Amino acid sequence: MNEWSKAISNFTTDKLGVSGTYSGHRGLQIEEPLLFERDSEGRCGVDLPELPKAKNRLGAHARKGRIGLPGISEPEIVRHFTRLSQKNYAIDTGLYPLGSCTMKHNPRLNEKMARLAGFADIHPLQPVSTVQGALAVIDQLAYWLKVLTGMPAVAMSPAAGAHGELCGMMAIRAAHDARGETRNKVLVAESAHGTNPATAAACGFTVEAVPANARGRVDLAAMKAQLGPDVAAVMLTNPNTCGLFETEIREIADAVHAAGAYFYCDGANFNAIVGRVRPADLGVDVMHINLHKTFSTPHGGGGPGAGPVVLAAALAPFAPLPWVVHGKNGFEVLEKAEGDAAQAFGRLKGFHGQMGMFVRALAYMMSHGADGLRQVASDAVLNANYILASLKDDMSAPFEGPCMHEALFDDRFLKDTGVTTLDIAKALIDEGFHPMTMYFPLVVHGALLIEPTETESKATLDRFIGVLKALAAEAKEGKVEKFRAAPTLTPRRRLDETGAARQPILRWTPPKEPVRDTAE
Amino acid sequence: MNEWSKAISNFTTDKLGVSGTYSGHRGLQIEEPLLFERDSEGRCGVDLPELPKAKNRLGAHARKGRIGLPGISEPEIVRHFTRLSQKNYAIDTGLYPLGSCTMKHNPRLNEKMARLAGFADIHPLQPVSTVQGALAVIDQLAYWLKVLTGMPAVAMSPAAGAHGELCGMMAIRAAHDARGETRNKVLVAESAHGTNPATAAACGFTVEAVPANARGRVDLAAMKAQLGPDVAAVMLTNPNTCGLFETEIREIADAVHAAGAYFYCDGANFNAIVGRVRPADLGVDVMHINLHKTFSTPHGGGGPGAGPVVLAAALAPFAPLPWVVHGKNGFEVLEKAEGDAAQAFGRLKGFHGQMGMFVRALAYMMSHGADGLRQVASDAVLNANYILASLKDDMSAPFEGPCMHEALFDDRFLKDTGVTTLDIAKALIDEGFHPMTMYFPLVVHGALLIEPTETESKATLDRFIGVLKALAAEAKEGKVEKFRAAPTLTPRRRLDETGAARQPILRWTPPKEPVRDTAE
Amino acid sequence: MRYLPLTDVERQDMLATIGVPSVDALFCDVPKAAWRDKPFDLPPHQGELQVERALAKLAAQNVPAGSVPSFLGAGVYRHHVPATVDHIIQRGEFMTSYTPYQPEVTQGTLQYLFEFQTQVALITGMDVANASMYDGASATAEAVMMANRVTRRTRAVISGGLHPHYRETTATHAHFAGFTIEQAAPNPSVDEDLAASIDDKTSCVVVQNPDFFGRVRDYSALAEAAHAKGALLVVVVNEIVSLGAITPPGEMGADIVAAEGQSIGNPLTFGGPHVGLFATRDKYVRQMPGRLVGQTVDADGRRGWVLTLSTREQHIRREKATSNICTNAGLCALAFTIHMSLLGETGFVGLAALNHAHASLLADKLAAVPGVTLLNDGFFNEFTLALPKPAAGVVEALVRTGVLAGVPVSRLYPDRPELANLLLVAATETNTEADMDEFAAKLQEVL
Amino acid sequence: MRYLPLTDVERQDMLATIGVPSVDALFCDVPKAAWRDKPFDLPPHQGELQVERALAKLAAQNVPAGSVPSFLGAGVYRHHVPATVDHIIQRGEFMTSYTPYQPEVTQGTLQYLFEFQTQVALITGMDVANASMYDGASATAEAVMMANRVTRRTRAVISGGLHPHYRETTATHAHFAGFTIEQAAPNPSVDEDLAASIDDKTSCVVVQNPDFFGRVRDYSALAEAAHAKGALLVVVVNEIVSLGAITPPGEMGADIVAAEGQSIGNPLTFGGPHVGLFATRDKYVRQMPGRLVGQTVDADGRRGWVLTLSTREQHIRREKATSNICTNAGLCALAFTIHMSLLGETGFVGLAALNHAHASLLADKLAAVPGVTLLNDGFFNEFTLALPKPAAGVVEALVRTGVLAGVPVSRLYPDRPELANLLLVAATETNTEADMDEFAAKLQEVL
Ligand SMILES: Cc1ncc(COP(=O)(O)O)c(C=O)c1O
Ligand SMILES: Cc1ncc(COP(=O)(O)O)c(C=O)c1O
Repeated sequence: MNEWSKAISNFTTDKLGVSGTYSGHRGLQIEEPLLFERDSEGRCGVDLPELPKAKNRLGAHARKGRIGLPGISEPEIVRHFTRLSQKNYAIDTGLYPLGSCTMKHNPRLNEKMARLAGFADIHPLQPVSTVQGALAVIDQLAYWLKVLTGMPAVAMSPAAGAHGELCGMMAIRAAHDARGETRNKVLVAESAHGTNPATAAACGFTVEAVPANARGRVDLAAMKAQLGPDVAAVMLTNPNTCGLFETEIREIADAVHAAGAYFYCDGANFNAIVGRVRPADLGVDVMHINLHKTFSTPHGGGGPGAGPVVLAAALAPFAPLPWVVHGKNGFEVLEKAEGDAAQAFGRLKGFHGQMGMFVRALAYMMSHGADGLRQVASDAVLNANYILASLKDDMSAPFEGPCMHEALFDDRFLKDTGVTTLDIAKALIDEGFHPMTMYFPLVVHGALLIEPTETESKATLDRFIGVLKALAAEAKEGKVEKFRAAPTLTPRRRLDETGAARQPILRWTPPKEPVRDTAE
Repeated sequence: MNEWSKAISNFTTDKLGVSGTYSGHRGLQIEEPLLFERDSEGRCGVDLPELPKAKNRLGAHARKGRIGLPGISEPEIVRHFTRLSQKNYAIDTGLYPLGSCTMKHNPRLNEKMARLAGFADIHPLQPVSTVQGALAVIDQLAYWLKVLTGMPAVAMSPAAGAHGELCGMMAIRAAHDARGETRNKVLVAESAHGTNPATAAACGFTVEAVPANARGRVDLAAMKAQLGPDVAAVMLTNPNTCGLFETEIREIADAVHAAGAYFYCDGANFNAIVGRVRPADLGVDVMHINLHKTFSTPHGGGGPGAGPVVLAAALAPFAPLPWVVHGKNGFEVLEKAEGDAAQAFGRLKGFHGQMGMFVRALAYMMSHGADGLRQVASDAVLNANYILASLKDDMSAPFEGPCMHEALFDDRFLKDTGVTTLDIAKALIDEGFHPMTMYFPLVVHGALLIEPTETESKATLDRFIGVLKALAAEAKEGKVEKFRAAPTLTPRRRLDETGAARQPILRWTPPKEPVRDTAE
Repeated sequence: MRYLPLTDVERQDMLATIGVPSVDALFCDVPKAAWRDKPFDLPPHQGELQVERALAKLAAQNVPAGSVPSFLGAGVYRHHVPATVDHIIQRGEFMTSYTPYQPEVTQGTLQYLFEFQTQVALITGMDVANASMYDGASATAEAVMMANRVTRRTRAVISGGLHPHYRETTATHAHFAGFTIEQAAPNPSVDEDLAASIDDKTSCVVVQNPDFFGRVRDYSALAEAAHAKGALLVVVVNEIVSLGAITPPGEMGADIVAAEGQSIGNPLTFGGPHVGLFATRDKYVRQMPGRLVGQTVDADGRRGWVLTLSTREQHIRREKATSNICTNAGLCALAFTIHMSLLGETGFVGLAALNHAHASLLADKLAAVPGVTLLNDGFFNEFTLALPKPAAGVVEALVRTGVLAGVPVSRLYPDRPELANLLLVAATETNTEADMDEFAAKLQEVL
Repeated sequence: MRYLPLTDVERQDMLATIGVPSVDALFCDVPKAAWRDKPFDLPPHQGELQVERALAKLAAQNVPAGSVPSFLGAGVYRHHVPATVDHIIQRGEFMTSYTPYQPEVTQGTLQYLFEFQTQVALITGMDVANASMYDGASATAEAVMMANRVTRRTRAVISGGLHPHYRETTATHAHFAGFTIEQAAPNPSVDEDLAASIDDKTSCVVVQNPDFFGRVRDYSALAEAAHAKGALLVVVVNEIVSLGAITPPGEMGADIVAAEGQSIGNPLTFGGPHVGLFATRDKYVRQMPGRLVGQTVDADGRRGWVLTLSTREQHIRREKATSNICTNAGLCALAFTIHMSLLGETGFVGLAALNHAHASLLADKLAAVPGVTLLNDGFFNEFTLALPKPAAGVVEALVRTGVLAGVPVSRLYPDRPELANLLLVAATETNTEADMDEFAAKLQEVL
């Protein structure tokens, strides 16, 4: 008897219970057990070529005993994962206004390009003469990033934004070290993403928060007071995580530089200004760029990403290995700290960075061009302000004036209703929308951060706005139960996160005694 | 204002009505308007290279006025079709036991192979020297089909089963003509698929039904009585549409031949015997094979298919053009009725047949091999008999003995319950299963024809069987309302088919006066 | 075996439930004389790696049109298909679903077919279109048979400009279904006048626009002539992209349009599977072949779609059906629908303009080659050249230089020596000017 | 522009709603000095056709490993990935979804990550695994930092058999995070004994199995030695397929396993994106870096999954987090999960056996070439050859004959002349015997 039969008991011991059906399925919403519950000994989803006769050289090191992987046929595998996918919300299925994550359309052209054998089927250690096209992609992408940011250099290897932050902060420390200066403190904006302080700590810095002012920007005076000979760098995000442009950013940069520190800018929100404003013109010394946000490389389920880091001249020499450079016979790769790369601070990952993401990002840039990228920023900002203007009377906006690419609300409009930011998010799920980012940034109470991106139509925004107005009204009318119950239309309702953390079950383990076979 | 806003009124004028939401969406079940309701003038989902200067040679023939196609961006298109897809049931999402349709797993390897540039990007009229690989695919597939059926020849061009029937019946008429015989009648089994009589009629034959006997097989005596000098052919399906093997098939063939007629076998159900029994050994003269059934080529939404026709020696000379033959410099294509192909009866479609399907079918055959194909038939028959045996006491089986690849039930088990075959089908939908074929074949009352295919696991069958037992019990308990209401969990509930036929709306037309914008 | 979920243990359990000793016992109805114990003389099963190697080797024996400058048309055209199209048609919910017999769980398929029908009706300028046919050739034969039903007449007049394969397919049906066809000779040099051949036994006149030789014509007068005699005008379209640039059949008075839809959304694939388009006037709907999707409401009053007017079809009407077609070209129709919706009004019109401009450019370049004459000056994206020697040989010579030069008319009209020197040449948005110059230069060399 | 839905009319409407005259007005907070009116000096937007042409041209300047006999490994291995894998990871619901912050509408992602965690735990023989890291190198550095946290010590002992990039990555982190590492010299000829270098300040010993030179070893004794001193054993795996054939780290007493998962489900892609695997013992879970998915129940009591133990993570803990990682390798982890589930027990073990057999065959063929010696006889699918001359030159010479011969150790250890003649050679199921013979023959020629 097969584990999947047993697994049925996971959702139909109740019989016409919760699901209302015998199968546990509900029309097109189909329940699916774990892979391990579909196991049937001896079944297999692949057919391998036969084993040639050859000397076995493993001897005593040969694995003994069963691993415990389930045996499943290909048709079942396809069905398993297809069914799982249907339990997901995604950009392809609807608005995904997750603030700070820039969930924009991922073009299929980019997928096609990344799969060309010339890119997908090359080994990172092939002789460089056989990968000139790949190095050209890195070089061209680097060129676009340098022109768009106005910075002279870029480190391509970081695998994501936080990895880029690490790269940037290491370059800063290396630069100070090179000057024989020891500075151990880093000032991080109060509203910063968690990766900023975490990164600074990972580089051995102590972290000090820079407060925000009433306008949601960095408190310049306070920051100046915090600056000193022990400060290695200041980490800010611009546009910041409140979706606001740091109006005094150049004064900030000047103050940071005057104090002998470097200005790290978190570029996660670059989508708001790409093609319109160059970070170099704002006094930025180093900034990471999330290719998986601004440049639309897909990162399903949480990754992969790519976080190239643009560097000012003073930090460029310390960029990590490898470097792709122009040599006499085409492109060369510097993989050792010598020559031009003598001061490279080290290495952050294996090989040459996220080539698969590079191809996609380059295809995206070429498709948009200079004119299109400028329009990207314009439409992203326009969409966010349209939402802000349309909802500011129904919800509560903590700050005055226009926003950039995302609209921030706090939970004052829910005061005394008994309804929370979380409840609004869950009610949106029933309405067929992915919720906004909740409770971040921390500088406002019960934050709701909405980033529509430029790839959403006005009609979709109108629909979303209409629903939020209606929900806000219902909250004020005190329909608390509805909100507490939400979501009610999803494959699963609210999940017990506290319970999950109290006794963590982090993997499947074979059931002690076999579950009763309920497949009749 | 954009049509999609207008379109909202299609499902939310009711407000928290049917849908229970403001948006009309229900969690992950998202409503989607027609493409034409998403129109925004000037928007476009492609960017074209710029127009070179060139002489315009259309003159007065140039199109005037707007076509009326909607302007939609790529992100919206991806979302539109992704959402539509989510309203479908498919093999990839669950059991699809549609009798007579052989809805088996469609391997992705086959999709990958069909997309190789060497197959997908070749023009049918390229010099044959540049398409030798394509002709080799046709030749190899033909070889497999000939060996599996034991027939000496095969016509590859038919585009589907019914097209193959046409091909076969035309070959039969051509053969009679060649002998100077005029025979205008075709005997078709009562239980035959509708395409059989329709095909015979399309070839100018008059059709006479051959009755079935109490065992669900052709009534041999009756058929013999119907045979005569005016009968050109007998069309039978084997295994027949009751899922039964025609036990007297060789006697039937002998009688047909004795009467100077030909034996057309509908091979739609070849999956039951592939790799185990050769139609040639049953006395068949001509048979079509649905590559999109037995050989798993996908036919989403109703096609495409491919219906190669295997022919006995007597009919082979009449096979339609083109013929792929071995020449001195590799493969050649005979596209004219001369030489070996002098007696070819004509042509059935453009070019050389469904190459895309040929590649997939060949990949499928090579993957299974002789041993695997034999196992395919065995497992298909085993699965069907397992269902028959498991349900025969809960439902009513019209015929005795084992079945082949599909299990047929009639509606006697619903007698006096007020529940119909249709109701059972709709209740299955709520349970997450695609219904069986309903009300076909016509030889039994309220037929329920279940074809699981070999790519379903025992666990899935157990689940399906369990649900059908429970539903049969509920029907007998008289839970009529539940059945009448079903399905209740699907994106749409029962649809008004009568109304649809009474005043057909077969296309979208621009709304007379604009619908109120409900997007607030 | 990776595609088979049953294990031997399970097979034994199931046989026990059934109450037979072996699977062979389930085949007891098979006549002994037809029983074979040994497996067939064919290779054993293989893994993906091996199947891929074998098929990739065969694929490598072909010359992909995209790998060289290529100018073939004659009913199949190489266009750029956006990546989105192939991505979406491979979604399992579309690709592994079948004819939408159960509307509650196939609204996705039904809605896109309804959208497909609408798109086809819009671009052809007709009232209504069906959910697809096999291809343009079979659709043309069905059109004639439909005209026969509508007019209760059995004589069709066929233009010399109709694609030869379409002519042969129609002639084949005529021979077996027992209606007559009168075929005008193919002559690229004269503008045939078919009005004269229409009489009161004529069910329809079948013309193609642009025709096989690339000529674009106005058939309004012919439509009137046909209607005056109670006959229908059937207009065939090979290159559907042309409808973005030229007057649609509907505006010329066509009663039925039969077309090949491959150009939109579908690759060359050696000629199949492609997608047949079929459109007509409202009044003839009940004589149409093929599936039709209609709009309706569900039990809750919400808009939805269903297959409708199926009383025309074989599964209901059997020998009295309007056609024997069952499986059609659903997935290719989806590709068509997606590509067409990406194009939209501006894209479709722009694509047509681009095709015309490229062909026009190419015609000028080739006509400039000594000894080459351009036969028809009014064309869309394909035209006919008269060469100083047989076109087949020229094409063979050019292949050796790495150019797929077009289609020699003799490939389709082998028995018409008067057409032997004619070469059909097509250009689309995928041809660069460099490709064109290379073609012209090499043509000059080989002549 | 195809990716942008807004039309100018809509933009105007929206500006009116907002109450500003122009989009520029929304950028009023941008300092004038940073304001640029002219667009950037970069090419304008292009259609798919043009972008495809440009990138296909670049792709054509590379030599795909699959187009020639290829034997490179050194941390990245060319395996056959079933078509199903790439098909499913491209489903929009997977590919265009992000970190599952809202569990009610991301159960699909959460369940496969839970399945991924389980698969990784099973094959490594560990208790628990996380939802992925960037790659093997960064996972190794994180493992050392985790060991430092667990032991409250700051000195790591690193094997000479650890992949050079992993060593450099760890050393870089050590330099900046302020912990010390003691690195043994890479020496393929001696079996290093690290036990001696463990003292009471040692947080962990880091070894690789099979090691960089391909050697397979048993580290049980080292584990005991480490544990005796209160240190942890970190085992790194480059070629995850090896775990189908050799004793897993968990059975040798490993406390942390850091591995590269590319071999299962992921193409070479020039080295990225790949997927880092990270597994440990239950007792250390709260010191782990990265995301973790846990099982729970919903409001109706039905089983479901959520992200859990996030109090370890940066978005909650900020500077006190166990790591700064946020975005990880989700989609590559999905590819891993699908491929691994297709393989299952028999497939995974069979694949490993096939790899070992192919490598063993190849080793015999190459060792037979005069002047070539096989350094390590106990290996999985990769081994080290000593050549009579510098390996880099030999590889260059072989490339010119159309063979990608392997990785010269000098590519990764440029400053170690004693390793200059060493060549790392790998074989997988994708290498045919013909490839191997060609390699051997050509190697003999160029030596
Ligand atoms: C503002 C900000 N900074 C940094 C990051 C970290 O980027 P990644 O997730 O690519 O590591 C994010 C991503 O969520 C972010 O929103
Ligand atoms: C028994 C039978 N015969 C013929 C056909 C017609 O085949 P096709 O749909 O491929 O034209 C079918 C398909 O439904 C069938 O089931």
